[in-house]
Amino acid sequence: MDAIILQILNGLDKGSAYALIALGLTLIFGTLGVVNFAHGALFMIGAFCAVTLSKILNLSFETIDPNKTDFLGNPLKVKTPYVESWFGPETGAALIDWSVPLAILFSIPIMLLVGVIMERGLIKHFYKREHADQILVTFGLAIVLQEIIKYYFGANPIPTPAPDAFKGSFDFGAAIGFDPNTIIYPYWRLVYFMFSVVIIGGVFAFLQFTTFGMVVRAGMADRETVGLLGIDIDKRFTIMFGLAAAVAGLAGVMYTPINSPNYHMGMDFLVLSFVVVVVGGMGSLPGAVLAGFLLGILESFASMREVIDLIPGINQIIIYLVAIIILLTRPRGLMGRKGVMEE
Amino acid sequence: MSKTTMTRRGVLKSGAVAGAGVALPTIFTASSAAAYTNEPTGGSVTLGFNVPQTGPYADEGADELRAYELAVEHLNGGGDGGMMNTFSSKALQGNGILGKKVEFVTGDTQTKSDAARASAKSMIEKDGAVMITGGSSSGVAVAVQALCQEAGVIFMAGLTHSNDTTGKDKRANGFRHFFNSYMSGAALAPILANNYGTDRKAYHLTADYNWGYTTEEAVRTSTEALGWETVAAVKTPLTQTDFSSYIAPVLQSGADVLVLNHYGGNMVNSLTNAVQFGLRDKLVNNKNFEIVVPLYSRLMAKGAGANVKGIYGSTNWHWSLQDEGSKAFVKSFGTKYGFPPSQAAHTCYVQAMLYADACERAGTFNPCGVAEALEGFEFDGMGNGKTLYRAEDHQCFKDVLVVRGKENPTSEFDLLEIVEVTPTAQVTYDPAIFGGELGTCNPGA
Amino acid sequence: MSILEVKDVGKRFGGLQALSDVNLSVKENSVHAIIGPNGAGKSTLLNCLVGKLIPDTGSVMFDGQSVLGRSPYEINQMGISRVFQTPEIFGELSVMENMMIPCFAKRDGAFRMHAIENMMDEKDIVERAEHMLEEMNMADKRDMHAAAMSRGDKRRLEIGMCLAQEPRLLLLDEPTAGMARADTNNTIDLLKQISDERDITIAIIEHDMHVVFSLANRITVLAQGTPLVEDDPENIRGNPKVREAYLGETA
Amino acid sequence: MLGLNKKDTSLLLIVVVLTLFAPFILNPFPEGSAMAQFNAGYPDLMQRFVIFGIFAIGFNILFGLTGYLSFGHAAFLGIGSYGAVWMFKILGMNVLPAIVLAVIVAGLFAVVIGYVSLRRSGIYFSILTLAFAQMMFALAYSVLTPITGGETGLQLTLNDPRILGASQTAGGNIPVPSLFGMEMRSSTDLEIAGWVFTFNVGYYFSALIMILAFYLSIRIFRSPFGMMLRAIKSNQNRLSYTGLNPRPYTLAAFVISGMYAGLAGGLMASMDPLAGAERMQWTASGEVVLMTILGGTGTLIGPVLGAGFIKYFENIFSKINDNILHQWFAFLPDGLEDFVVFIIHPFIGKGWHLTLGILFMLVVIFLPGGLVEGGQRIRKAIKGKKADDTETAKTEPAE
Repeated sequence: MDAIILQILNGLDKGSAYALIALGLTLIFGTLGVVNFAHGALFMIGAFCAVTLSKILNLSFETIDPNKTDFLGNPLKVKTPYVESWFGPETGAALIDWSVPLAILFSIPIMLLVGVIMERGLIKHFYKREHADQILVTFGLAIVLQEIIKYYFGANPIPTPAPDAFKGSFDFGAAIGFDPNTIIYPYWRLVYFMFSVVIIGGVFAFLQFTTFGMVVRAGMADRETVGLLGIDIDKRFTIMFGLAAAVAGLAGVMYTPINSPNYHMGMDFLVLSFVVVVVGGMGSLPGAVLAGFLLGILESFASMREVIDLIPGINQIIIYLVAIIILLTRPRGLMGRKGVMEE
Repeated sequence: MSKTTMTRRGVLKSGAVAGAGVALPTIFTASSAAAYTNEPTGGSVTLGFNVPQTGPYADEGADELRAYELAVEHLNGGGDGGMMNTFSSKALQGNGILGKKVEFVTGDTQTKSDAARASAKSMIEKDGAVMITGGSSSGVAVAVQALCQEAGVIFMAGLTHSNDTTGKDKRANGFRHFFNSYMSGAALAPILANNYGTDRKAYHLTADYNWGYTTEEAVRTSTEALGWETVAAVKTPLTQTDFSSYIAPVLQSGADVLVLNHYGGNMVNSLTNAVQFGLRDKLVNNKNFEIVVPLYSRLMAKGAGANVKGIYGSTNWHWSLQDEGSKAFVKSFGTKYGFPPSQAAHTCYVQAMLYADACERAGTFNPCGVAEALEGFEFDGMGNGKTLYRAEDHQCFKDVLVVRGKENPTSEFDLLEIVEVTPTAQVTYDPAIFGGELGTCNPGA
Repeated sequence: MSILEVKDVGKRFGGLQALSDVNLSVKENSVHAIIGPNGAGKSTLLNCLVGKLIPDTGSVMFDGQSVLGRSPYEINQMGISRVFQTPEIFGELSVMENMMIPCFAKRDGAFRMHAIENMMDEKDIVERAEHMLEEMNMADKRDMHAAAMSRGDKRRLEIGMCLAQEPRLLLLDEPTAGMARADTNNTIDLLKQISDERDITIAIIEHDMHVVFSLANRITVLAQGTPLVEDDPENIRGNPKVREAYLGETA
Repeated sequence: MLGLNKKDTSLLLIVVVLTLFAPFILNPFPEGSAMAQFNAGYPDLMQRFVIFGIFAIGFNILFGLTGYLSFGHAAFLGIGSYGAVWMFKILGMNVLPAIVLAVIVAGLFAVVIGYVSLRRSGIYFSILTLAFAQMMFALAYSVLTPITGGETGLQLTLNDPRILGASQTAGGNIPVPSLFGMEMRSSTDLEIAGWVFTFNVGYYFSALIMILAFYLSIRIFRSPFGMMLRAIKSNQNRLSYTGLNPRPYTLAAFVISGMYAGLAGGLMASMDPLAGAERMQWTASGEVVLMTILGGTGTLIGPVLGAGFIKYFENIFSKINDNILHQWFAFLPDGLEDFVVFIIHPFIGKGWHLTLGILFMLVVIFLPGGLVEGGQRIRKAIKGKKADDTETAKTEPAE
């Protein structure tokens, strides 16, 4: 029982990353009709926004400590971050410690800009082209983006820890009456889950309750008619692309303490996030979110030792298996509208 | 039509010089006078450095390449000579190998066995490399080793830790300086028992491929022999990035030690995740919960950041070793590049030196001669104490380091501290236990 | 003798009863028009005949055989060809190739693997396709990309492709929708000619009364998913119920 | 000739000439010269050119003709390799049975995967094929290790039975793949003045098979079957209403292209008897997509050119390093030289992925017809200029 609760909890957490990425993908597909293979790269760029901020905060000047030696036996150069000398050691250290949450603010304008540039500079020219062309050009873009990141940051993962306040884990089991230590979950992952719920809620609220959102939703349903009403739907769609990029970027920023970011983390998520979108139903926002959480939970269960013992290798293929089954039995996905991308 | 098994550019390069001297174009087919593949006949000899330049191990590959460049510099008499001064064999003169200037070509393995073989072939066929070395994974090492056997050149493995490389997949033309899973287990187990006691319940997470299997097997066997119990062993996909669903159930199982049989990106992520879960703050069975990483790499430990603190593992070599050889190597590497070398760099440097030395001692580049010179070769002064290149399986036997993540690192390189230098005798095993057949050396021609 | 018998057909989409109790009988060699105001269910009915939709109730018999549950290509092979509202042709292929495909379908059935033969070596197919192009007055456009032709030519090609299969029943879905008057008249003439010269039945769904009364010798009026009347054109013209259905729509 | 029209015959002849004289064409620079860096005429790379050419030709039969974008085609290549290596292990080192088995096994897998995947079209089809291939890759790398060799790949050993041959050579080595005694790896060198040309048995064997495969693909393109496939891409709806069942046509195309991939996989194993799982990874499938698009989707020769282009990039371009750059730009003033090298540096050597990605994007954006379209445009531009020169400009007839 506790094992199952634990895996559900874990699945929700895993799923929140999937849901955030799939949400952005679906926003782009639903509004612009573009299949964006570079969306994983946006997630990765978000993560590297956090890395960059942490590097900026850690910019240091060197002083020579004659009492210590470095690996060559020379006097050791001690690095002190500028922020520590400017704001005092304590404030400075706190700033560095909180670099990931700070990176949220840092990354939003960057991601919006990246998104808008990408849409205006490239994606715009592909609205009328086939889905295959869209896939190919964004795939090319994804390669280019990740190689650029690799050029500047190297191939190795870069540790970007969460603030010390979020170290360790919360004992759920003890809180709800199980034995202690049976159901524990790291604080930061809980933060991630809540963060994603807030973002998802925010996006839905934005689409539901603002005039802007209403126009966009109308545009998703019938682009031409909205265009005929004299509304500049293209401009709004551009902003939506920026928004989707920002969602992916934020998902990336917050993900950095969970796994040290590296240049190929976007590609790692790419295939998976497409499976999520397809399972949820192309173009359905609630579907994407639901499928994200659902696949997270399924993946968690498939990685249980008891399950692997029963079906060896199931943890390797569960995601693809689900995708195949859904596509064959219900091609419009869990919540997709009829007719979207169907034969 | 004469048949050759591989093209021999070495011959041809010199032939080209001769050909150019003739006024009319002469046409002739290459004779099979050469005794072995890519026999160098000019004033230089070409070595092939096959390292990952793209893909997830690119940084490790870059460090290997730095080491090779340093080795070539030293072999040709440049720099401060590095380990050539501490090496017990004094055959190397600093005038290249057998008087020929050492040149090198590089290839990109991409950490894929296909790509690695393609780049190795290109270096052998196009550039006339007489020896291939490098690599950062066992899959690649085994694949390239088989290729070199077939092509008739020597393969000096880089970073490869699987038992298979000199076990079931060993080849007569292939040599490994790096240690293996078995040795990791044998070296680690006593230290673990000393520090954590003999009454421990271990939970293994194992990368679901050959190297993971052999490492799990090695650590299990050696810890169980000292009284540990293995509660569970769960295989994780290579492509896994988030290990939370594998780590979450660990505490419920009643285990008090988590062994992460992961390497590279897998290791960084699984260790980060495990520490995130606060496992090490927990008390299970009235003991502190512990995490073990059988194979450490400093470059990868860097990716895991502060999470490595206090965690035991084994490593082939570490720059903080205080023997003369290590000190000399760290000094020349550090002076040239500004940071200390990794274990991958060390192994690659040593392999290049050992190869050159074997050629000198054999008096030939012929793979069979070189292999003979390396087989059963005992040496010292290369950083791991007295070392034996065992004839039966072409595996080096030397001291193995047990290390621990340092609590208070003084620099970004100072991540691991050496806990124990496990003597060779303790990690030596019978070559028959892993099966496989060495075969006979293949000179190619 | 009726070639197509529709009995008690009903089709529901969610809350909308698109068709109910549709009975229809198309006589062999007649030109039968199905008319009705927008949303009367004309297209739904047509889709039920060609296998794109399966009706919830009732039966559709073609030449004594049920078409229900068969795929569009199977129904086509039974002898029903369909012309679409906007011409559906193979835009990336040449006009000649467009015409050859139905000839292959006629000769070889739904699938035959000739992957090695050169298609231009199939003399009978080439001859037949060329003959059809001549009949359609398109021989000069033989090597054009089909997509590059005018809309009228595309329509002509599509009809020609249908005829190349020698269907027994030709279904047309508003064949003159969106056409200029001159093109419309050309199409009327073409269809008249087809009907006169060939052993073929034509069923036509049409909005344009001019087209209907120039061509049809039998008319069914559909309103709100049900046939209102079925009669000769002269009688339909004066039928008050029909007027009401149309006026009700326009009012 | 050979049942082809004049244009196709000349295309085939061009391919024949190019492949037969590849050892000359690919080694345009004398040995030992600075430009020898760019020579690609060594056996391994030449073999790869033609083998990946076969793979891309086959992929183009599916993608180019029907428009179905398979993102899992590398799986069949992997299957073919495994089949061939098993044949070497069990039966013997003759390449013919190995290649035949590779084609058959890949074909069987293609029937099953195609049957299921072709129930959907568009991006759904792509994701289905991707999912199948990824499943096969994941399983081959892990739980199927006893059959596939897992991480280290499936290799020959000295203890393989090899019923129709020897387990070991007299010298105690593993025998090498051969065709009735002709070893695939044996080569002959020809030297003319400073130039060296290598003729390799394996290359010519693969080249011969590629020419056959190319010829077959021309026949398929010009056949009624090929026309039906193009019709499916153009308007599947009309095809159904013309009494034709698209499903068996697409399935046949899928299986044929799967068998081409199996053939390529079998040949790869014959040139180099090892089969690794990462051959089946989705990035490998992506590579053949890149090749086909880069060369020109739906054109006959495009995929071959694309395959050659990418393999050249991977093997030659990736080896250029800063030292070589400095040699090239040595004529510039020092500061400028360093600057130029600094600018170029990210794009060469280990940055070849970046350059390839940019090139690929440029092709998709500006040259949807790939290299072939590029060539046509250049030819047109030259022709157009000539026409202007002679002032006999006439309007091009609409295509």
